[in-house]
Amino acid sequence: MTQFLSDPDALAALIPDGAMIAIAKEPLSPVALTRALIRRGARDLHLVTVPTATYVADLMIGAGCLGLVETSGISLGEFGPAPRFTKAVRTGAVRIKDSTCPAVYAALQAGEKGQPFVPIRGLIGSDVFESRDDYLTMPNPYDPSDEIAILPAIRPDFALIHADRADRFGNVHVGARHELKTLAHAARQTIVTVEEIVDGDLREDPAAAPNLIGSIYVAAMAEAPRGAWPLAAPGRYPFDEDHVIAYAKRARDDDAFADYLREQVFGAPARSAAE
Amino acid sequence: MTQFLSDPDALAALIPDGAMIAIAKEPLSPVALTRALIRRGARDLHLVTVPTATYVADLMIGAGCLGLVETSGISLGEFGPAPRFTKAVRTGAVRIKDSTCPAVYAALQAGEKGQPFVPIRGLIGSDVFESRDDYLTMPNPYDPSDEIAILPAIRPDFALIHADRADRFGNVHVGARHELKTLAHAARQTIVTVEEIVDGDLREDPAAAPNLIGSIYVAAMAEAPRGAWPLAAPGRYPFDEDHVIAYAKRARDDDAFADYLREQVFGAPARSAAE
Amino acid sequence: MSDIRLEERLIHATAGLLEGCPHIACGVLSPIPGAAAMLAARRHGGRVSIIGCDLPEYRCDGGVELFDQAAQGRVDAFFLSGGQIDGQGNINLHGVGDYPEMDVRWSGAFGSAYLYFLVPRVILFRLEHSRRVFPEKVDFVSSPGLSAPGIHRPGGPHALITNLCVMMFDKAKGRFRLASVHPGHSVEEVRDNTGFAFDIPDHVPETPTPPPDDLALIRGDIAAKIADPYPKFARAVFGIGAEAA
Amino acid sequence: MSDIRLEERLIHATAGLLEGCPHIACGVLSPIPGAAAMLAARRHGGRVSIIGCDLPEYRCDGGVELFDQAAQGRVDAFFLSGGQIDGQGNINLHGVGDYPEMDVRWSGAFGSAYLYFLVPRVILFRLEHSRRVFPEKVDFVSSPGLSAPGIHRPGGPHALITNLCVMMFDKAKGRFRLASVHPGHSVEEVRDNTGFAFDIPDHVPETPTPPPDDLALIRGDIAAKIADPYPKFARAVFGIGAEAA
Repeated sequence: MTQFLSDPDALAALIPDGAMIAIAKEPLSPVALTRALIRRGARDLHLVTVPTATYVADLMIGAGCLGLVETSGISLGEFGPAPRFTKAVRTGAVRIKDSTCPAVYAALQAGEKGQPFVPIRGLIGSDVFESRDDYLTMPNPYDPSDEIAILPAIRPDFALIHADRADRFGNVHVGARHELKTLAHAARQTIVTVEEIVDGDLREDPAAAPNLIGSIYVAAMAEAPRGAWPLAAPGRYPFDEDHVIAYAKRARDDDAFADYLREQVFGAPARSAAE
Repeated sequence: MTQFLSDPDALAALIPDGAMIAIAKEPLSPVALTRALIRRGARDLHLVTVPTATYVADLMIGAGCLGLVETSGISLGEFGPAPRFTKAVRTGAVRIKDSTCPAVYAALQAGEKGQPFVPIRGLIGSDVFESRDDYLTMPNPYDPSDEIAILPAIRPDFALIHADRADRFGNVHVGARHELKTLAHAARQTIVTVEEIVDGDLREDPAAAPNLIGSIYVAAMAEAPRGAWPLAAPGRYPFDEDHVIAYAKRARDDDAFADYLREQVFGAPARSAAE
Repeated sequence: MSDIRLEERLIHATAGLLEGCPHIACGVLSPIPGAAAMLAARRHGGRVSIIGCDLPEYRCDGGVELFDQAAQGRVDAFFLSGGQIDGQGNINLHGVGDYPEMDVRWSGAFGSAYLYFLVPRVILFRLEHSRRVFPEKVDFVSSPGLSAPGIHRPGGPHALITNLCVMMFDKAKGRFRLASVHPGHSVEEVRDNTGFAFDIPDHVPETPTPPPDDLALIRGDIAAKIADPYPKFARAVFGIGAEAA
Repeated sequence: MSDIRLEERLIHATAGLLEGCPHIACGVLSPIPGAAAMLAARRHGGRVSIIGCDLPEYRCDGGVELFDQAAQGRVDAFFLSGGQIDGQGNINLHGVGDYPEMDVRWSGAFGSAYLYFLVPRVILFRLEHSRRVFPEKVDFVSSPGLSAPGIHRPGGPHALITNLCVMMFDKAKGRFRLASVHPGHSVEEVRDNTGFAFDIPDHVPETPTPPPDDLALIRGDIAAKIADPYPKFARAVFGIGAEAA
C-alpha cells in the first residue's frame, strides 16, 4: 500500500545513496523532490534521464549527488548548455553513459515487460554505441543477414515522478504522459510528489482511469504544491524563464552556483522556496 | 488521410483475400465489419486474435473466410465452446497457430516499435511452443545460463477495430483500450467502424486526447451504429445473451449454421440486421 | 446455522492457501477463487484483481498490464484450470487426441503458458474430479508444471482444489500430496477417481468447515461484491442479484 | 514588395526539399524547418508534427510515438543539426576533444542515433557555415551518415542547409554536392569556409527567391501559426506574438 508522507524531504529519506533513480523530462519534473535529495546529501546516485533532462540533472550533478548519469541529452534547451553537467563531464567528476532517446524508452519498456533485453534499430556505427560496453549486436534470428543492436532492460530502483494530482488510494494521474506509466511499471518502486491530492477514487472517473499510474506501483507519495517549479506544470503554472536564465548564468561559476544552492535549496524547504 | 466510406461493406471491399487481419477481443469487437467480410466472400484470410476471440472468429471460420487463425484461445466464454472453430480445427478446415495472450501482445508491441523480434518469459517446455516453428529460444546475451523464448514481431496488413466514436479528422477514441493503439500502430493499415462520428476535433478534448488512435494510422472508416452487436458496446448497448445462446446452439449443426448465416448475415446488411 | 455449502467450504479453504499474498489475481469465470481472494484480502490485507470486474477496487482488464505485472513480480497468486491436469502439474487447455487436428478441441492456452511460469502461487481449480480430467499424462501440454534448469521459473503449481479434495504440489518431488478430503468423501474415492499417482500421508484431515465469522463474511459482504463479476454465481449460490453489489 | 529575408528564402528552399513527404516531423528548436514543413504541407498536402507544439494540427510530444512511427516507416522527413557535421554526413552532438572527458561537452545525441537511420529524408540544418562546424571528420560520431551493408538503414542525410548554401547528399558517393548558393555569397566563400571536400558542379545556381504567393503564405498564415511553437522566432522575424496564433 502507498505510504503518504508529509513532504518531499520525508520522501527523499527513503532513497539510499547508490540507488538507480529515473526522472522524466519536462514538464512536470520532480524539482522539489530533487532539491530534497540534495538537502539530505544524497551521494553516488545513478540517474537515468527519461530520456533527456535539463535543470534537474544539472542541479543534482552540481550538488554532487550523482556518480553516474545515463542520458540521451542534457542541456537547458533554448537557454544553452547545462553548465554543471558540461563541467562535470569535462573534469570526470561524473561518469556518463550516453544513449539515444528511443533506446531509453525501449529499455524501460523491456523492464516493464520483464524482458531481459530488447533489440532496437539504429545505433550501430555510432560512437554512442561504441561507448557502451552494455550495448551489443546480434543477427536477427529471422534474417541472419540483418545485424541489429541489443540493449539491456532498465529497471530503476526508484522512479521519481511529479504529477498534477493523485487520489488517497495512491493512484496518480499522468494524463497523456503514458511514458510515465511505463517508467513506474519498469521501476522497482515509484516515489511521487503531486500538486494536489484529491478526494474520491480516480479509478471511478472514466476520463482519468485510462491515464493513471496504479497505486500498486507507488511506494510513497507527498503533496508538493509548485513541486515542478521553476519548470512548468501545465494548467498550474508556467515555466519560470527568469529563474532559469538566472540559474544558467550563476551555474557557470562554482561560487555563484554554491550561492544558488545555499539560497534556493538549503536556504528553505522546497515548498516555501517555491512561493 | 483517412477515407470516410458509407458502410462496413464499403470497408470490407478494401481487404483482399489472403490478407493478415487482426481483431481484438470483446467488448467492441468489429462484428458489422466481420459480417461485411463474409458477405463479400472473403477467403484465405489470416486472422490474428488480440489475443483471444469469441463469436467473431467462430463466425468467420464457419463462413469459410479464414485459411489460418493465430490465437491464444477461441470460445464463446460462459456459453461454451466455439462450435465452428472446434469443428474446423478437428477437420483441418482451418490451420491454427496456437499462442498465449502475452505473446500476442508482445509480438504486436514489437511490430509497433519496428523490432523484428522480441524475447518473452514462459512458453519454453509447452506444446504451444513446440507447435510453433516460428518460436525460437536463445541464451540471454547478458546471462548465457538463462534460456529465453523469442517471437517474431506481428505487423498485420489490417487492424479491424470497432470503437465508440471518432472525429471527422480520422482520430478514433479507444478509452482505456490502449492495446488497440498498439494494434493500430503495429498494423500497416487500420480499418475502423464506430458507433458515432462526432463533430469537432477529439485532439482538443484533454480527456480524449491521450486515448486516441491518431488518424495517421487509420486508412478508412465508416459509421456503423450497433456495429459490435450482438457483443457489447459499453455505454451504448449490452451483450445480447439471447442471441449468442441461440447462436451457440445453431452453430453446432452445419445446416442450422448455414441458416443463421443466410438469415443474420446475408439476409440483410449488418446495420439493419442489428436493429 | 444453515448447512455449509461446498462452495463456501472451498472459498474458505482456498483463502487459506492465499495467506500472505500481497496481490491475488483471478479470472472472469472463477467465482469461487474470486470469493476466496476477497476473503483472503479481508483477513490478511492485500490487493485483488478480478479480470473483467468493473468495481474499481478489483478492476482488471486482464490485458497487457496484468501480464506485465506478473513478469515484474507484482502478481503473487493466480488460478488456472484445465480440461486435463496431470500428476506433474501439466495442464491441458487445448483438447483430446493428436494435435493439431484433435478429436476434441478446447479453447486454447489463454495466458497460462506465461502466467504459470511467473506467478509464485498458482492454484489449480477443477470441480470435476475424475480419471478423465486427471490422467497420468495430459494429451497436450498447454503449460508445464515444471521447467528444466536454466529456465526462468519463479512460478508454478501450488495446490489443486477439486470437488473431492485439496492437494498440495511438491515442487522438489514434482508431484501432488493429498492435503484434505471434503466431508462425505474418502481417500479411497479420491484415489479411485485420480488417473495419476500422488502422495497420501498416514493421516488425511477433513477439509475444515469455515468458522462462523468467515461464513458470515462470505455470505454477507463477499456474496454481495461477487455479484458484480459473477452474477450467475451470486444468484445460484447466495440468491443475490447484481443490484446488491 | 519588401526585401526577402534569409529566413524566408530558407523556408522556401527547404519546403522544396520536402515535396512528396506525407509526414514531416521537426524539433522544438527548429523554427525555419517548422515553417518550411508547414509551407510544404500547404503546397503538396501531407501532415506535419512539430515536437512540443500544442496546436492539435501539429501536436507531437516528441515521445515514444514519434520514434515508433519512424520505425514503422510513418515519418518521411526530419531535421537534424550538429555542433560538427562532416563530409560523410556524420553528425556530432556530443562535443570537441576526446570522449568521454571532452574539452567541450555538448548536450548529447537525443534521438539522432535512431531517427537518422530510419527517416528517409533527413535535412541537416546549421546556420553557422565555418570550418569549425564543418570539419573533415567529426570528433565524435553521434550518428553516422552512412551504414555498412547488412544494417537496416532506410534513412539518412538528404540535404544540408546553411547560411551560405544548400548542399545535397549523394548516398552512392557518400559525399555532398553544392546545389545552390544564397544571394550575396559565392562558391569560393562556401569552399573557403568548409573543412570537408564536396562536389561542385560547373554551374551553381543562386538559391531561388520565394515567389510572391509563397511569400504571402509565409508572412501570413504560417508566420501566425509558428508563433505557437516558436514565439521568439515569430517575434524576431515577423514581429508577431503568440496571441496571433
